Amino acid sequence: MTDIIIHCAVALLFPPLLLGVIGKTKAAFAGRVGAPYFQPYYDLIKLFRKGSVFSETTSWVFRAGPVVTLSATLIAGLLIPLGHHDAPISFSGDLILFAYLFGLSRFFTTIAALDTGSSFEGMGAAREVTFSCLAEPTLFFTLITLARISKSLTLSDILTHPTPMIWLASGASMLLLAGALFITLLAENSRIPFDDPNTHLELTMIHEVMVLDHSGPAFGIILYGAALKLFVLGAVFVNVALPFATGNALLDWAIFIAAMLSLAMTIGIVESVMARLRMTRIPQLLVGATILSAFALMLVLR
Amino acid sequence: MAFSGVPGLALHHPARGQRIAAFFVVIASFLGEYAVITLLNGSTGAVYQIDWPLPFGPALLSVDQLSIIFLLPLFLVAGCVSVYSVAYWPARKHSSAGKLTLFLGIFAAAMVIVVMARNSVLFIMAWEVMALSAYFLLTAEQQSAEVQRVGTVYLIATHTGTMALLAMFSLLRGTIGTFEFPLSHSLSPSVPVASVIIITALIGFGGKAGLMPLHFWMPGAHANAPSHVSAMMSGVMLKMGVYGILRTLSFFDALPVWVGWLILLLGAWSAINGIALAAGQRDLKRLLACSSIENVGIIFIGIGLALVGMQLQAPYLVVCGLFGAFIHIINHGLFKSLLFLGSGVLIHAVGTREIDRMGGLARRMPITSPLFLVGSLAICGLPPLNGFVGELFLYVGAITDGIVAPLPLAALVAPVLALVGGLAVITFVKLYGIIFLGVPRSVEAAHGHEATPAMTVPMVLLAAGCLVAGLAPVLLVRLVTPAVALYGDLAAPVIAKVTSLVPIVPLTIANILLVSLFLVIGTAYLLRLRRLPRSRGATWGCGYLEPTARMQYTGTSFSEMAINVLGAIVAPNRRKPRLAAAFPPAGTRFQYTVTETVLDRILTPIFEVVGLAFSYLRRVQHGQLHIYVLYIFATLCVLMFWRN
Amino acid sequence: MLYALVLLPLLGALCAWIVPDNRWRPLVLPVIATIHSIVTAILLGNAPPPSPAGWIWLDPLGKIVLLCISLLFAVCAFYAVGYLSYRRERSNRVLCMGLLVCLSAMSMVTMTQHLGLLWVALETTTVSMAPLIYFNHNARSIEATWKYLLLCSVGIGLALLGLLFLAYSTYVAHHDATLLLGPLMFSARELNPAWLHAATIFLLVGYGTKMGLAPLHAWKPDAYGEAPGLVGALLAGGLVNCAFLAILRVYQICLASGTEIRFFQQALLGMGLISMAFAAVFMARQADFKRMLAYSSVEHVGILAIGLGLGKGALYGALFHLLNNGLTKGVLFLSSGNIHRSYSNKTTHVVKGALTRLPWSGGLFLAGFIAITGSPPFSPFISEYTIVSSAFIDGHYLVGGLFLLFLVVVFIGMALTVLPMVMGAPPANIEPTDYEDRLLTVGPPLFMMALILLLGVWPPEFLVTLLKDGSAMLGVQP
Amino acid sequence: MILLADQLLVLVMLINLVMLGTSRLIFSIRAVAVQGVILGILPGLIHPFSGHLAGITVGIILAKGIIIPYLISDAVRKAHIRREVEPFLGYVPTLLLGAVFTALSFAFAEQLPLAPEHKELLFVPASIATLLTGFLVLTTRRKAISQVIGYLVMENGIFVFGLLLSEAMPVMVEAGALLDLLVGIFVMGIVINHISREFSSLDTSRLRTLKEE
Repeated sequence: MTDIIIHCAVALLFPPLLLGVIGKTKAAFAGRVGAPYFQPYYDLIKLFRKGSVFSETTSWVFRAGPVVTLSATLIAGLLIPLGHHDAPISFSGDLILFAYLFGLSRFFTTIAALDTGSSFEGMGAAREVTFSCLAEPTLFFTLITLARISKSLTLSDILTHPTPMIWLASGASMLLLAGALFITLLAENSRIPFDDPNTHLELTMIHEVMVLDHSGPAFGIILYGAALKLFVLGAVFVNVALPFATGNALLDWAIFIAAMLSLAMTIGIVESVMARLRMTRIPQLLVGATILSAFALMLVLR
Repeated sequence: MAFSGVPGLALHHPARGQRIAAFFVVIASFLGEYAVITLLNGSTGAVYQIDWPLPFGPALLSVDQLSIIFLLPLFLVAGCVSVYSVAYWPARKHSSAGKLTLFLGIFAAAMVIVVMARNSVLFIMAWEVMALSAYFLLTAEQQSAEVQRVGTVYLIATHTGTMALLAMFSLLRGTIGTFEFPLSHSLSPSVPVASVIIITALIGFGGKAGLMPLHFWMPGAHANAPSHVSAMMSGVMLKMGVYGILRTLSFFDALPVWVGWLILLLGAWSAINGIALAAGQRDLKRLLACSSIENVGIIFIGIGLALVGMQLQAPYLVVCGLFGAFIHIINHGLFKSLLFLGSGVLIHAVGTREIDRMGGLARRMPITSPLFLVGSLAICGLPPLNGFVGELFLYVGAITDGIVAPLPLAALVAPVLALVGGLAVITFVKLYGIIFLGVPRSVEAAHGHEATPAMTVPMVLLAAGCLVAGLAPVLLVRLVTPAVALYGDLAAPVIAKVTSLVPIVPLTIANILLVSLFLVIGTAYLLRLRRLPRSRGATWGCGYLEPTARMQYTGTSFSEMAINVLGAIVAPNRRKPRLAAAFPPAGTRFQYTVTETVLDRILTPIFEVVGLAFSYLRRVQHGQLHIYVLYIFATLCVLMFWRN
Repeated sequence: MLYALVLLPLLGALCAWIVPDNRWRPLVLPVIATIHSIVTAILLGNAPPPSPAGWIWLDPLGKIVLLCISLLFAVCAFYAVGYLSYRRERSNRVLCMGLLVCLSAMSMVTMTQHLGLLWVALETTTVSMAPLIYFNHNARSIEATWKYLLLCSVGIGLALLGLLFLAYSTYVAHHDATLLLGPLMFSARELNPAWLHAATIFLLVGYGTKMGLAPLHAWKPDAYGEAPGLVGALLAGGLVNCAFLAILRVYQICLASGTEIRFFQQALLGMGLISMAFAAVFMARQADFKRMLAYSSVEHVGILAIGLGLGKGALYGALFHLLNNGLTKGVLFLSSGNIHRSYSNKTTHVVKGALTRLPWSGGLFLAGFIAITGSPPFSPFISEYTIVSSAFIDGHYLVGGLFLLFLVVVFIGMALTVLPMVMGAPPANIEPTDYEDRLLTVGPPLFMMALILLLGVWPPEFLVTLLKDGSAMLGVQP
Repeated sequence: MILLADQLLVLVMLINLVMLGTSRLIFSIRAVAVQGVILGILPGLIHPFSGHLAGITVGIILAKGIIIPYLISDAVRKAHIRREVEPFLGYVPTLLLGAVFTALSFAFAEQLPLAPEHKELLFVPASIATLLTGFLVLTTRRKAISQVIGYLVMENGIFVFGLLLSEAMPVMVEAGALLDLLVGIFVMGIVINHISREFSSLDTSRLRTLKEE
């Protein structure tokens, strides 16, 4: 019970911090002081207080978009285990639901973007769906591989299953998986090298350009949803990459949060040392990731 | 027998008759549904025998669990469509309305008989009647050259398929010695012609079902038929092909494993290829037709999994595959008909099928647009709608097997489905977004109007079906369980054991949770909005101050990127112009069209070559009388010297 | 009673000759036809026993052909009244007389058991049809007539020689030479094989020419293409069936002889397949729809031959197909005649959108096309399927496969000709003609179409028994 | 008697060759007429006399010897043509072919077993040779008239064989056959007239409008 409460609390409150950490890291690399860690929270609070501007072209779809996205992401967040504690909702086959929930959120984000009738947002939507369509098989390959390893169909087992033994047993495939997962993580959350969250040229954006017209609480919801998504996928990655579990519940939570923070830092580092890829190169990278994960599956299946 | 009520609408006067006909169909469908439900609840379908004076033995009609799977959507769609047609194809506007109504009735009745026939000749007759009436339905606007062309292509395709079926049933007759269908699992595949039978069946039925590479007739035909007809054809008629294959395969008790793999591969190919084609379409109904290819592909993936499973005694595969296939059959009947009816409304309102000429219709069509959205979500297989249920089964089947059973390869199905799902999202985001959202891209779109209740009510019905089936998947499972039990001849406990693996109840919970969450956040958000100041302005043009409607992203440009990535599959025809002058860029336009590879690049050339060869052979008939006499003489000599 | 069938039409011909007025003369046809078909109906009910000399007997095979002929002629007769009302400018005396004489000869063919008499009657039909083909009196029709006349006469001549060989074979076998079917079949086993073989070949070639089996079919497209629609119908539905009956007689003898039948069947199979192939080749991109119908007739003659060649269950199909083909061809030729009248052209370059210009005739033509290409629920499907399925059942996989292949090619060829004709919008620039669909020009083919549908769904009891008896006569154990 | 019959048959075959050799239509018509007359005489030589026989003789001579030649020469007169110009195959080659065919027909006749009383008769080779000659004329000549003549020669060939069983044949059939032949030739004559009117020539190689291209 406590676990569930903690789970919900962490899932609800923790995500924006990741953004903060990433920002701080990047600032550090750039030799700046950078915004405080809790800046994202301030932003959110402020956004929820702001009034909003709607374009005349928009319809109810535009308003519904962020909401659906957020709710889908929340459910997804309830599906995954955090720090080796089972997820609140967990049943056999939930990994598919997990994947499809992201599909749902994507669907609504993109149609909300198209609702504005702006060519830039259309462009962003097109890129979003295309790239994530390429990223999807990767996710599945990884999940299947893990399922195969853990002989189970529930995310909780799948993700809490990895242990040092397994890393020793099938290290190669696990390594491949981790790599593939990380790439997917970056792509799905539209981070560098796929997309630059805080670029200023709409032509080069993917995710940011889709939400140009959202303002006020809606934009807040979107930012929060994005953070949540980062958190959820990050959690998956951490679970795979960090197979250590002490018996102690609270300790596990601590380890988990630490791991998440370090993941955020890693992302920050990656973002500050790498440059954004050219749009045309992105599909190649994604397909590469798919191949990695497929290879991992092969290794496990033989 | 309730089914025979369907042709009741064969009377065709102008408008009034149309109404009466529609009324009849609705009654008939209600009776039909009722009968089906009663049959579903235990009571096994009675067998009707007609002693016709044809030399093919008695004509048997009966209904078993397998038939029911197909009868359910058939009656539902038939009822909806007939109501819809009254408003969509009014007799006072179209002279062809009478003909259309007549053939619609015959069409539906023929399909009912197809599903019920237990005598191969009766089956073939009903089958061909169905195909022909479909031809007359889709050539309703026979004045236009395009309609004519696709009609001809369709007719030739379907008739060729029928010939394959004739061969197949003759072989079957030769094997079992009677024209009646053998009992299921009664034939051993070791009979010499078994593989030939299966191949011919695949050709004949697969062509009708739109299985690649025999799909070439479909996009054109579905695009050019009146929308409610396309709804019938795509929602129901394709399934007849599926039914045929299922029925044929059910005759054999243990099929060679290659059959399963073959069907699985064909299914996967159709799924990926079909949706990739769909992504590139500019024509609303063509797009829907291509996505039908995809869905049929998914169904066949399920069947293939099941067959492979049967061969390898892997109950997981069998059960999940069958469940997936059957559920998807029903679902596709629901949402594809919904979408086609919706497209009919659109065409009515805008007067074009060009996606790129629509836009901003959501606000002009407050009823149609949410319905269409439901359809799109469902067809993408997104929760909480029904499309997800079928796919879930397939996933679970594939992955479960990847884990426990001896057939890891099946696990590869999952990524394929994932890719298909992703592409489907591209396609339907484009479809919905470009058509209903943004600003109108043409004058017609600007003056689009909502349809009459007669057209919207059936759509509401279908959409409701999608929602209910999605939120309570247990209903679907309940519907198809008997069929699965019959088809895979599995014991109930096995099925129960496997289905327990598939999260039906949790899924329901999750779905409800999702919806409620959506409502909570939504209301919260709206309340918040109400309290905060709001203002309206133009869309942020990223610094460009006069954005016009023509600057919006079109469907073409939306899917251009995806098409580039998928170029290998869909082989688009690009027309890349060279810029006339660097500045100002003179009127140059870049465009690409996705081609019907099979039709345009393979079949048509073959036809031309053959035609040429024939025209040389035709020289034999040169009009020289004395040479003709010589022919006679030559024949005489040949026969003289021909010692057998 | 039987003789009435022969004499009545001759009487009618006489009347037609006497009646001076071009307008009233055609009315003779329906009157005679009606009586003829009534008599036929009675005879089908209870046929008289064989005549003492055994020359005249209406056996089941004859009954089937007679039924077909009588039906077809009745329909054509009513149609002729409507048709000729558009051709007032030309004297129709010869036409009416020719039709009636031909009818009497055809009836004679069906009822005689004496091969010589049968030959005479067939020759009569050939000669009496010639002026009808020439009805339009232009260069093309005269050419067609000439080719038809010469080729058919040559063929029939060969058939006569075949008959003589047959008679001589009995003579060699020290029976007294005869051409009566009964005795021939009785003594068939002792007949001298060499003479019998020669006779079979000559008869096959001779009657095959008349029937239009490829490659002996050369006269067919010309004659069918140039003759008026109803004459074409009678050629395709009447004469072909008479010739086929003659072939059936030969088949009976070969069957009785026991040794010759294998060769005969193989020859029939070969020629049948060749005919279908020819038809398939020639129908592709055929611009002249009447010629196309002619080739379709070649194809169906081929189907008949194949059915005969396969034997066993296929015989039922062949006999049934004889009827179906006759009726369906009737529908096609009559409706195509209407279309030809209305457009005053018979090439697909001009004829478009018939369904819009002539809803009834166009629709009938389309329906006929669907029927003739063997689609249910029309009766040709039943017969064709019977044939092809028995081919597969008896293990003639190659024949069955080729059969289906040719059917497909034929269908494609025909579809590419027919559909553009019927569908679409009629060209604007064609001058209007005085023809429009009326009861007399549309009713008869419509009636036949209904008949075809009926036969395809629920053939009447007596017909089924008739067909069964017929195939029993050809050696199928019922 | 038998001897005479054989000589007559040889004469028939010679006439065939003549027919192949000549180019003058009237001449070949007369030749056909002679053949017809011989055909009429022959049965009297091989069969015992009877009323039936007499009937046949008279009929054949009337039809083949007088009426038919008259009809054709009438058509010739109407069409104002005298001779067959450039046939598809020259005269000498056709002659040679004719000779070859005659030889072949002898060979062929050897294959077929005859009834003992016909053993030493030349009926079979003669008939087949005549038949082939008819075919030859039909296939090599241009003019419609000569094609009719070819057809006649063919018929004669058939009748030659028919004579073997002439008394076995019922009168009705024989009469019918002859009558049909007559009417046929009559119609052909009419058609020829029309042809010459339509095309202002009897050159059948002009009748080529009906064909597939």
